[in-house]
Amino acid sequence: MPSIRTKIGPISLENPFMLASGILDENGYTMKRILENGASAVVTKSIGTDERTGYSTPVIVELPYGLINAIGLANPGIDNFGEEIKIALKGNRPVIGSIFGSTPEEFVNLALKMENYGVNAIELNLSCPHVKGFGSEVGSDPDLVEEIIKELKSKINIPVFSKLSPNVTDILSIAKAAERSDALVMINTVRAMSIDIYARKPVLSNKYGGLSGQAIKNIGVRYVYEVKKETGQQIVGVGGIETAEDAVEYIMAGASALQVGTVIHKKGIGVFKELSRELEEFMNHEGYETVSEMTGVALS
Amino acid sequence: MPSIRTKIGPISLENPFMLASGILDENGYTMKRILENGASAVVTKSIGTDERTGYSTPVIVELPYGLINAIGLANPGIDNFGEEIKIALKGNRPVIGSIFGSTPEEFVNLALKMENYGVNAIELNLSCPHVKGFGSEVGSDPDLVEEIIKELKSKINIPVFSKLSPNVTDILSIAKAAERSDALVMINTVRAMSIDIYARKPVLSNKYGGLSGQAIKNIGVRYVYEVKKETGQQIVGVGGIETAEDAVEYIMAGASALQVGTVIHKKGIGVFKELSRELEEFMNHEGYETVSEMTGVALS
Amino acid sequence: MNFSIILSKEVVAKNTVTLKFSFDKRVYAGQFAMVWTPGKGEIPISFSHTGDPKGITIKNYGDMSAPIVALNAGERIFFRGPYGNSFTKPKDGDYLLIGGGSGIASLAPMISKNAHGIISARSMEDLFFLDKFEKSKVIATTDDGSFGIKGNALDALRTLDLEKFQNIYVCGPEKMMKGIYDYIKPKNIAAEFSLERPMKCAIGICDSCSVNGIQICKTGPVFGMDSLRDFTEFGTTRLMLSGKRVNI
Amino acid sequence: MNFSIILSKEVVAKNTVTLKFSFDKRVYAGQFAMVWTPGKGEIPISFSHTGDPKGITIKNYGDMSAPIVALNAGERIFFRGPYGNSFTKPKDGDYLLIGGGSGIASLAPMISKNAHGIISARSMEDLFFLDKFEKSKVIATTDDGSFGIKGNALDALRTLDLEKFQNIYVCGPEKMMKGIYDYIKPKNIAAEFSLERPMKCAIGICDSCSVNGIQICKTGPVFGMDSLRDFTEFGTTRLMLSGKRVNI
Ligand SMILES: Cc1cc2nc3c(=O)[nH]c(=O)nc-3n(C[C@H](O)[C@H](O)[C@H](O)COP(=O)(O)OP(=O)(O)OC[C@H]3O[C@@H](n4cnc5c(N)ncnc54)[C@H](O)[C@@H]3O)c2cc1C
Ligand SMILES: Cc1cc2nc3c(=O)[nH]c(=O)nc-3n(C[C@H](O)[C@H](O)[C@H](O)COP(=O)(O)OP(=O)(O)OC[C@H]3O[C@@H](n4cnc5c(N)ncnc54)[C@H](O)[C@@H]3O)c2cc1C
Ligand SMILES: Cc1cc2nc3c(=O)[nH]c(=O)nc-3n(C[C@H](O)[C@H](O)[C@H](O)COP(=O)(O)O)c2cc1C
Ligand SMILES: Cc1cc2nc3c(=O)[nH]c(=O)nc-3n(C[C@H](O)[C@H](O)[C@H](O)COP(=O)(O)O)c2cc1C
Ligand code: FES
Ligand code: FES
Repeated sequence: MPSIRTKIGPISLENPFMLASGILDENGYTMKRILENGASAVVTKSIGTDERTGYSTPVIVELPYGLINAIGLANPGIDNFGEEIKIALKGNRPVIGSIFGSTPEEFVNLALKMENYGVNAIELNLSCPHVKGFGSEVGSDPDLVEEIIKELKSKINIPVFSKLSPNVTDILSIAKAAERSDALVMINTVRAMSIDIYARKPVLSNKYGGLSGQAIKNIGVRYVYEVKKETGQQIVGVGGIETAEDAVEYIMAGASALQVGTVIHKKGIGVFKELSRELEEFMNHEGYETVSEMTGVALS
Repeated sequence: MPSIRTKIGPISLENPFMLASGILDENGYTMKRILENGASAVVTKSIGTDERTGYSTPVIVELPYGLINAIGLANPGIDNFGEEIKIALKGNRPVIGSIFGSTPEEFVNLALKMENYGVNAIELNLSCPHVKGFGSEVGSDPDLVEEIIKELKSKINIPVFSKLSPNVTDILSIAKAAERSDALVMINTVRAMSIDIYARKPVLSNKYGGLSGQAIKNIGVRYVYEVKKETGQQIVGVGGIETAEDAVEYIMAGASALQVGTVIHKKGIGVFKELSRELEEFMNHEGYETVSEMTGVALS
Repeated sequence: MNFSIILSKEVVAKNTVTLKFSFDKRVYAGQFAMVWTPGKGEIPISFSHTGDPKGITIKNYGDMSAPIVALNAGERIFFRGPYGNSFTKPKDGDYLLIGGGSGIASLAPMISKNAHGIISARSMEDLFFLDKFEKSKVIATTDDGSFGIKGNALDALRTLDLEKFQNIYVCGPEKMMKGIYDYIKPKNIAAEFSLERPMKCAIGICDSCSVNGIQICKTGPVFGMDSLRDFTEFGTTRLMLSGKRVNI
Repeated sequence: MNFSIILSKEVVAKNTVTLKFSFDKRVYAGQFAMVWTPGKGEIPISFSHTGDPKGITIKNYGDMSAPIVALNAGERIFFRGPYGNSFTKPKDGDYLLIGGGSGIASLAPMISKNAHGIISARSMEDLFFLDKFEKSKVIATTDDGSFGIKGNALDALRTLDLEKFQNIYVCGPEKMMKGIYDYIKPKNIAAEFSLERPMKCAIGICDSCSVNGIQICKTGPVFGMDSLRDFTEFGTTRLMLSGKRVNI
């Protein structure tokens, strides 16, 4: 029997399938339930310093091949999130705290509080708007990314993952700036828009949103492959994973673990167990013993 | 009866639907046939200075929601392309010559030859690899883009369209650099990869390719909207248009005309007449008299 | 997003209207739509009419409901859905519908000859759909006593002999539903509750409507007594739109 | 991309093999697959066997065919398809198949008791599938005269009384097919030609296989006499992989 266990940084996972940030991970009970239903870890909703209601509705558009969302970083603020983490940790599998900010100090402050709440790792959401420059994201400024991670690594003891945005010209310079991270997480959503032609208006209240799901899978695979090839970093693959085949595509491109989000819309949370079972079958069929044996095989 | 005629720069079009560059536009007879079957104009395959066989096969991956291609700028070289243009022009509708290069001089040389062959406009494919810097595309270097267009506008008499790549952090700086163009064409394909998990290898011989079709429609709409809003430039929308509804989404985002490519894979070249008919029906139903009346209505 | 042309608008109570429109998907009692006013927001609203034409009955509570209430016949109503599960069909025999506030809207498709009702509202002018029941089978309650029993739905419920009902269906403010749940729990009666929580996505991914890990928008909104027993969050705490946990 | 395990490999002529494999889609005579050797390229190859198992018969011409010819039973063969249209079913009565070079591979599924054949090749060692015909019904030609008639398919065709055939099916090098087309055009006989042009996409979008605006990979590869009449490019010019137009 092959083993679908994997490791990301120092964190050991029962299977490669974690819950991606922003999907069903605002309420501690939901995270706990998802951990009990086969996710090997959950990443929390991205949490910032202050409470934010997020954008007003509509915040989601359903497409035949994915979703566009503009939740607008709704979150209770770090100080109100401890109880949810406490509940989630009862799921007895790793809880990864996602945080967003715009300065190194803010990230450090958030991470320290997360660490204090008992999360097993920090994931940096580098896709929020960058205030110093403007128009673009924190994650498109390599110097800032490098500084944030350097600061964090010196101040906290749990692993730090950096989640990169695909909305950049040159992913490699960002990936290199983030090289002190314990792992890179790719990809976040792709900027997109949906217009209702009968209402003659963008559907989302924020107009712009992030495309996730099937539509972005091959964009994600490309980023994972390119970054793995050039940096050798440990990578968590995310974006449009719906089946074990999709998962294997990411693994062969270089991912050591995976996150899934949008597929839950189609398949419900049963998808975690389904993915694990299908992955095991695939490995059995193809003669792989471990996930790490498959990782990056398409690179050679 | 509403009119689906439109104009892009000084070029008058019977309907908004042109053939996009790279799809069925290498052979003059094919372009002629497509013009005779309802396309309001054709954009030729992108032509460079020298003959190129392109990447070896596989050059295409079929996905449920689009294609990934890596044709590799196969082209006969500008000096061998005159006959195809001559044949295409017998279609009696505008033929737009797409060209690619890496320096302003090269673009000017190509454009002059295209003009000489009798094309009605030039479309600059700014997505080919940039030699000076590396890793990225000509179209991600605003200074170079500006210089190319300035040079061209001073040397040729037909309109110049700039086709922009979506693989950039900051589309607005590129759009502004291209503001002397008669129109902006958006978007080219999105970099992507497909791995065959049973072969354990990327499918495309070039490994990386460009994603087109449905999957990128809402990415394209986003670029058109954002650029129209910030620059007011005339825009040709392209990317994943399969139905008149898709077309209207682009038009309401700010496009004055459209290009279609990948949909031909699903629907054949009959799609041009179908799109025109459906658009007319939509306009009739919604009370629009002209395309320009719809252009950009979602911006307000 | 779907849209339909509004066929008719009827004021059914203070600030409360029923809008009817054609929509050719099958809709079951208890299901809801996300109704969008372009530029103004999107909110969950139950189908109060599931036949042909379909209809919703909506009260003007605030910024997002007001523009929907303001729509007129001939205008477009934009919505996505139907979403959620539905009430199970009542067995033969009598059954009871308990609607608090606009809650009666989602129960309206269940009204029939065999239906008994308790409708509670703040005041007389807020009551609606009383007339859809046989007169002798419906009790109204108002907080201010301006009509019917002065009190709430639970006060009315206590006056009834529940033995005669095959099923009880409840929709209203969570506090009221919790009170009813606690009251009937020891009585071993089949009952279903339609829960309301803030909803953003309505497709089970944003977590804003979850109760003990279950997404009300997708697995619910209708839950039986057994499910509710496991919901420690039911009637106690909920997350606000920001995700901040507050007491109910 | 599909893959199958190769069930058997048979050498049928010099550098030419038939590979059989299971593939549970319906395939019609005349259709082809794009066969991929990971890391080595992808080429169009006709199905020479359309029953169960399916099969292809392929000659080692160069860089992309060589690794396919080198595959062995038990190994994986990767392909996409089937693509293209197919030959129309022969009417009752006798019909003629004319295969030049590996062209006979695509005609092979049509071989039956009523089939007559002309098979042409460079040399004796290049001939294959002769034995699938009734001995009296097949003529071989070789360029070097090492077997059968010295000459080409057209030379053989001239020796036959075409009146007795309900249909003629042709597949081979374009020059040969043009010769045959010109020969039979005045005779008013139903004939179908399977065209071969360089193919990249096989799904009708890259334009590399087009003839007078028609994509061979999608509308073809099989065309009747009427279509060919409109193809001014047929037998005269074609585009190379770069798109450069050259004479045939
Ligand atoms: C599944 C589901 C089905 C629903 N069906 C219906 C329906 O059929 N008809 C209908 O009118 N409403 C229905 N609602 C409630 C409706 O969605 C809300 O009333 C609406 O979101 C209010 O938005 P708003 O912006 O207008 O008010 P807000 O600005 O959000 O609220 C204004 C004030 O009203 C209060 N308020 C809001 N909603 C309610 C409520 N339901 N009861 C009491 N006080 C409230 C708020 O607390 C606030 O004080 C349903 C809700 C859910 C989750
Ligand atoms: C629709 C279609 C169906 C086909 N079916 C079959 C089939 O069933 N069996 C099969 O063996 N081939 C078939 N072919 C031809 C096959 O695709 C080519 O032989 C192959 O692409 C050669 O690739 P290569 O890289 O091996 O050779 P290349 O390196 O491209 O060619 C090497 C040399 O061989 C010559 N050559 C290549 N192909 C041919 C040819 N077909 N005839 C004569 N000379 C040639 C070239 O001109 C060159 O000189 C088919 C082609 C098409 C378009
Ligand atoms: C509704 C929604 C909310 C999201 N919120 C966040 C977030 O808060 N932080 C973050 O890093 N990513 C967020 N994402 C991105 C996902 O974590 C993930 O990167 C992306 O959706 C691609 O994966 P998928 O296709 O499996 O959903 C969100 C995605 C969705 C669909
Ligand atoms: C097979 C193929 C080849 C292409 N070649 C070119 C090209 O040579 N030059 C160019 O500017 N765009 C090229 N494109 C991009 C298209 O013109 C278009 O921008 C893109 O496919 C999105 O539109 P679509 O989804 O309608 O195909 C190509 C696209 C495809 C699918
Ligand atoms: S409203 Fe988003 S999960 Fe229910
Ligand atoms: S092979 Fe591409 S169009 Fe036929």
